[in-house]
Amino acid sequence: MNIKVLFFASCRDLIGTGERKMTLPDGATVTDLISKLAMEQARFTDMAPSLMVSVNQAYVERDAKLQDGDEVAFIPPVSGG
Amino acid sequence: MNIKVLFFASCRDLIGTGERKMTLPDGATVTDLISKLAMEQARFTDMAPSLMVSVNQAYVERDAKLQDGDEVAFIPPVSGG
Amino acid sequence: MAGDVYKIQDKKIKPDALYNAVLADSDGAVTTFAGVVRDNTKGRGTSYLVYDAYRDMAEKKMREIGKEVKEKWEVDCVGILHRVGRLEIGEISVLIAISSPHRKASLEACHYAIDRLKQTVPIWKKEVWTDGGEAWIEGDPSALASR
Amino acid sequence: MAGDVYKIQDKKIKPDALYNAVLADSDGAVTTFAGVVRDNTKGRGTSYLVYDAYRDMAEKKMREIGKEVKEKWEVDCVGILHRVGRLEIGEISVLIAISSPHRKASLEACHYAIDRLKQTVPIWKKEVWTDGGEAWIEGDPSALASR
Repeated sequence: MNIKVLFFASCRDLIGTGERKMTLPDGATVTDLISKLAMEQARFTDMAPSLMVSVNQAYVERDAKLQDGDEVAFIPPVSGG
Repeated sequence: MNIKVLFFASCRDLIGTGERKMTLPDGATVTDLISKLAMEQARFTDMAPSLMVSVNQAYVERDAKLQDGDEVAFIPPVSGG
Repeated sequence: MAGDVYKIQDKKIKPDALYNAVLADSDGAVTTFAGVVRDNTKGRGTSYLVYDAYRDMAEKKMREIGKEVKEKWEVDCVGILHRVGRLEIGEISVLIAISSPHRKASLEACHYAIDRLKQTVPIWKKEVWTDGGEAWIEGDPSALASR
Repeated sequence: MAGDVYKIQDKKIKPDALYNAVLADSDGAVTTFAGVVRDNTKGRGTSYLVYDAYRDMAEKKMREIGKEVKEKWEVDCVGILHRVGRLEIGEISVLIAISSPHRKASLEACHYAIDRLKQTVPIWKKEVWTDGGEAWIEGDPSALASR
């Protein structure tokens, strides 16, 4: 399946882009996506525990299953206001 | 002694004016002033218990002694805002 | 440049009338409260309001509220305006703006300031209703105990 | 005419930008909170800020805050604006305005709304300091638990 992945703030700086198209096996979870990114960029492993994840603009847990066409975002601790 | 007496809102309507010059014997208190006004306008007796009194723009108790030149005000329960 | 403002005025109050007055470069927050003439009181239609004030004392009591606020919270500047005379529906009767480095102080202080104003500041409201009746509104006399 | 507003925007926010939007004839109170770019953080001089947002989700979360507010308090309208991009000292980063018939609801709801915004809305602040350093600021991660 194909998904869109968004990165913001410090996470965007680490990954080097704000948006990526990625392909994952059917049935993959948020944890699987994190593992894939961590293999590409080791420092993502350190950052991941502090990140919230949203799927289609709603916060989800790590075991959430992804679906084709999903918009996934990695959300560092927010600091708006 | 001569004092200036101010009336506001419902109290002004009752007395019929917002400001009066009044003469009181030396040593007179707020209570004495209230008695004098109540003799002129009986309904002031009913209103007086709900009024705060200020002398020179500071709230005072009923036993406060007045002095020549004082500015005394009768202050119904406030309703600003 | 920023400073305190305590004023009774006849002319219309704009919602941003105090914003620039209270804001300094070291402030991170401005909380503003506007009291507005509502079109009804408990369902009875309001035509307009008339506010009366003991002007000099009212400004003095507003200054005292500003002093209390600064003793209780880390705020920068306090502004309080209150209008008198005839006010139409939708017009601002009272405006309070409080600046502070951090948000909590200005939010709490603004709430406190309007509550105190309604207790201690010698200003009175006359309601004139659409049914032709009118009356001076009296606040809670027990509030005056905490003058 | 009065209505809710939830918007992420690039252009400058004026302090009265939401006032008329949220005010109806039946309202007696409007509380407005402005978050402003301060010239320092714990004494370290700030040069300017950059705000980044997940725009669509941020507006969605702001709408959710408005809904929560209306469940908890008797308020009329809720307006929330947040700016993104580069902001200079003294400029408004966030503006919240809440109208209600009676003052307590708008005051409490406004305080709640800015606290919630800082917990749940995906917006981030980068501080650029006068000493040349810069960093993305991270909020309290525990706050995210109460998303």
